[in-house]
Amino acid sequence: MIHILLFADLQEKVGKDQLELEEESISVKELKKKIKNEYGLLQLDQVMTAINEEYAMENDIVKSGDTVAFIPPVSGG
Amino acid sequence: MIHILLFADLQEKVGKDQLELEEESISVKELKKKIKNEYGLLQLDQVMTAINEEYAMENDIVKSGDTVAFIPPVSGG
Amino acid sequence: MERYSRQMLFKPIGKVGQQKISEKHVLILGCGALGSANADNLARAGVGKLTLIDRDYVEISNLQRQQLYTEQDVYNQIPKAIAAKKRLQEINSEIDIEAHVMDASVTSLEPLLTGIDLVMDATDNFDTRFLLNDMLQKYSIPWIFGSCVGSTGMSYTILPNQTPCLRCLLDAIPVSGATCDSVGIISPAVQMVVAHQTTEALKILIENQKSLRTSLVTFDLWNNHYHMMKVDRAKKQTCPACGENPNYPALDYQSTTKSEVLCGRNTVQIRTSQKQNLNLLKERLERIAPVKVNDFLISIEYESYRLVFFQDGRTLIHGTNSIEKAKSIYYQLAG
Amino acid sequence: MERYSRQMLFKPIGKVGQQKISEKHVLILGCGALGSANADNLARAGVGKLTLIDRDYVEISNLQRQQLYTEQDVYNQIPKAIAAKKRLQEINSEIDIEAHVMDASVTSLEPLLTGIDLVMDATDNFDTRFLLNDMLQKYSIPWIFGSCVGSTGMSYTILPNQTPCLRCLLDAIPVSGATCDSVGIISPAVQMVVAHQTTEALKILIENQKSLRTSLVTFDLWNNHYHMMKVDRAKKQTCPACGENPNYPALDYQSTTKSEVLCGRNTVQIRTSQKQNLNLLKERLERIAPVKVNDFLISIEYESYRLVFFQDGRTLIHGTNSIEKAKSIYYQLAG
Repeated sequence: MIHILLFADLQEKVGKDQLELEEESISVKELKKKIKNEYGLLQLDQVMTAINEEYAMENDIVKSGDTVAFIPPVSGG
Repeated sequence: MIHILLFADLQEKVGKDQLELEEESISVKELKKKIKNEYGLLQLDQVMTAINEEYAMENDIVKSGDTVAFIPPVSGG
Repeated sequence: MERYSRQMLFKPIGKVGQQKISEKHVLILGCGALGSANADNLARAGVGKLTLIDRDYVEISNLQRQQLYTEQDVYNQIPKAIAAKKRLQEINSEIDIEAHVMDASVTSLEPLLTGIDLVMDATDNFDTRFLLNDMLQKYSIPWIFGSCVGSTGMSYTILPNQTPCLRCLLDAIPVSGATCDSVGIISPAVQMVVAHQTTEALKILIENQKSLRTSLVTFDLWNNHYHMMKVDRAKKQTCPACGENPNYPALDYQSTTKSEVLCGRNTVQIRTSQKQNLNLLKERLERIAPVKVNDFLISIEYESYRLVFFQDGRTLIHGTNSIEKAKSIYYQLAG
Repeated sequence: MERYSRQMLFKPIGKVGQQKISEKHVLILGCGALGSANADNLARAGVGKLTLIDRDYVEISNLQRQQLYTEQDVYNQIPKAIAAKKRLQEINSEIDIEAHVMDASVTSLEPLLTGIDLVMDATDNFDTRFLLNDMLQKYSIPWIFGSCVGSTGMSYTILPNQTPCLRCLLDAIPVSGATCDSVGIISPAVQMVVAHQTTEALKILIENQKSLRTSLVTFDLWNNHYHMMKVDRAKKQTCPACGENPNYPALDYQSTTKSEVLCGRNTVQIRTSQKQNLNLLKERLERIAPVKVNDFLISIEYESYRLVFFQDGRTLIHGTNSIEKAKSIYYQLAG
């Protein structure tokens, strides 16, 4: 089980602020693709990703038990 | 190993904001007593205690791997 | 409504929420650092009516963190509640603001609670917070606890008959927390508390219960800590304020904090129901000035005052005949 | 120094720290919500000199969250930098404040960086943030990124030649973040960001490096989330701003955002180096007003303006001949 936190406008599109995904092991890239397709989340092309509170690259691997946060940079000020 | 977070004026007295304690299992009451004696922390009589981010009572048991936070109520405003 | 357009664009609020906000009445107890920032936010957000209460006037050492005040308020020694009201009306002339320069007690607060939807805690001591706690349980009014000192602070939302109350969390603890006058404070600690308090206030005002924070937040901005503590377990059936047979101890005459001017002595006596832990108090006060101590009392000179703390909960404040001034000094030092 | 007594009582600052704060010069880029609150804090904290920059004037919809301004500033249409300076001097007449009503560009910013110890990011768009990023890497000046929208926000401290820079974190991302004008904002989101920014600023000003936050903070006050992300891994040797062979792309003429008034058409053209993702932009703009769309462009009517966005990064703003006004509107909508 992968635990996913959604911030800012991702929440609204998905309708909740957290997701659970049944996966043993998946790359950040694949994970994004999967969620993007399922929820029509165009914004996932424009997010930072953290795995267990650490900055992650596209090819990093997310494992069951990990918490992934998708953080869209907001620009207001 | 028990991980301990210190807030507000507890930090200053101890000289750091975190402690590690080698214990398998200990009650909140005993844990406080131990640290109070070791660091002369009178303030520990006046703190809230959280075990793994949940409110704890004096007789609750802390186990190795748990994170304990001692939260002194501050009164400024 | 152009004024609130960005707030209405925020989906959980919207037009319906904004309408509700404009119909609500919030009481803010204390117009110091937390009170200033809370009042500023809520006036800008368009809360229909605000009641402000404070016993003090603006001093130069307030300007570092009390965002409603200017040097002019210091020069003119304006009471905080009055200075706050003036600034807030310049910010928003469309809302109703009532200012009371007074000390909060059972008898002075009670008449002001009629029609209040929410109380913001911006006091600087736990005596008054317990008074608030018991009173608002009795009258079923939600309130939001907030406090700060140094680079730390905390906030917690209390709903009568629902969440654990402040007594559930702290009842066994003889509370005399650290104060801004003993260990100092940086202004962002204030704003961090107020950011949490105001958000909770908006949720309550638009009646969005499900988003309410159910944990107590503590943070330390200097050391980069943020901690949320779930508190459901703390709710006590036997709690004297929110339990099954409440007797609201803080509303009982015996246990309220009493103060009296001692005739001809330029001295005020304050008597709290809690005994003082003199050792701990001594440690705190030593940061401010030299402390004289014996087995029965400790004393300290502070500004033009001399304070003598007795173990039984009595304190003498020499150098003033004003109960308001004496209480200010007392809570500044003893929390 | 009585004014700063509570701040000096805070041990990590003390008298020595206060002295350092009083000798420092901070530039605040933007006097909107983040800029107002940052400037308010830093002026109250006693920073020796503040430079304020903003291109805009105060409007009624700003009052909900921009804490330095009043209704009078709106009626008089005062430029934000000027209105901010006036209020700040009333708060603290002992510090030096310089206000510039101008659009931030390579050429306008460069001369103002002399002697600057720290820059606070209070801009409302990533074009300007990348400009800041590259410029401050080049001149080795620390800065503190901040942004907010809805009930969320983020903050991150950037030290040249040390931490990952904004490009390291975002370079691969074609950034057009959500804006306050598209999804709204509540004022506590502003204060929460500023609480973090100001704390980091104080650490830098007193030269207390070891306490600096090394993670990027994100939060959502409405949904009760707080997230710290460690970013050490993000530092790239090949980064064009902070890597081994920097070429500071944002300082290159080709890549800077250009704007020009189109003669006799009451229209301004803005050209950014980034292509627009029209689908995503459409989704965002639809919250504000009906959007017309075809394969090559999308258009929207907003207030008295009509904006036409082209895929190649060009935008036409019809209804004004003012480059400043056009940029304000553009960044309000497109981030």
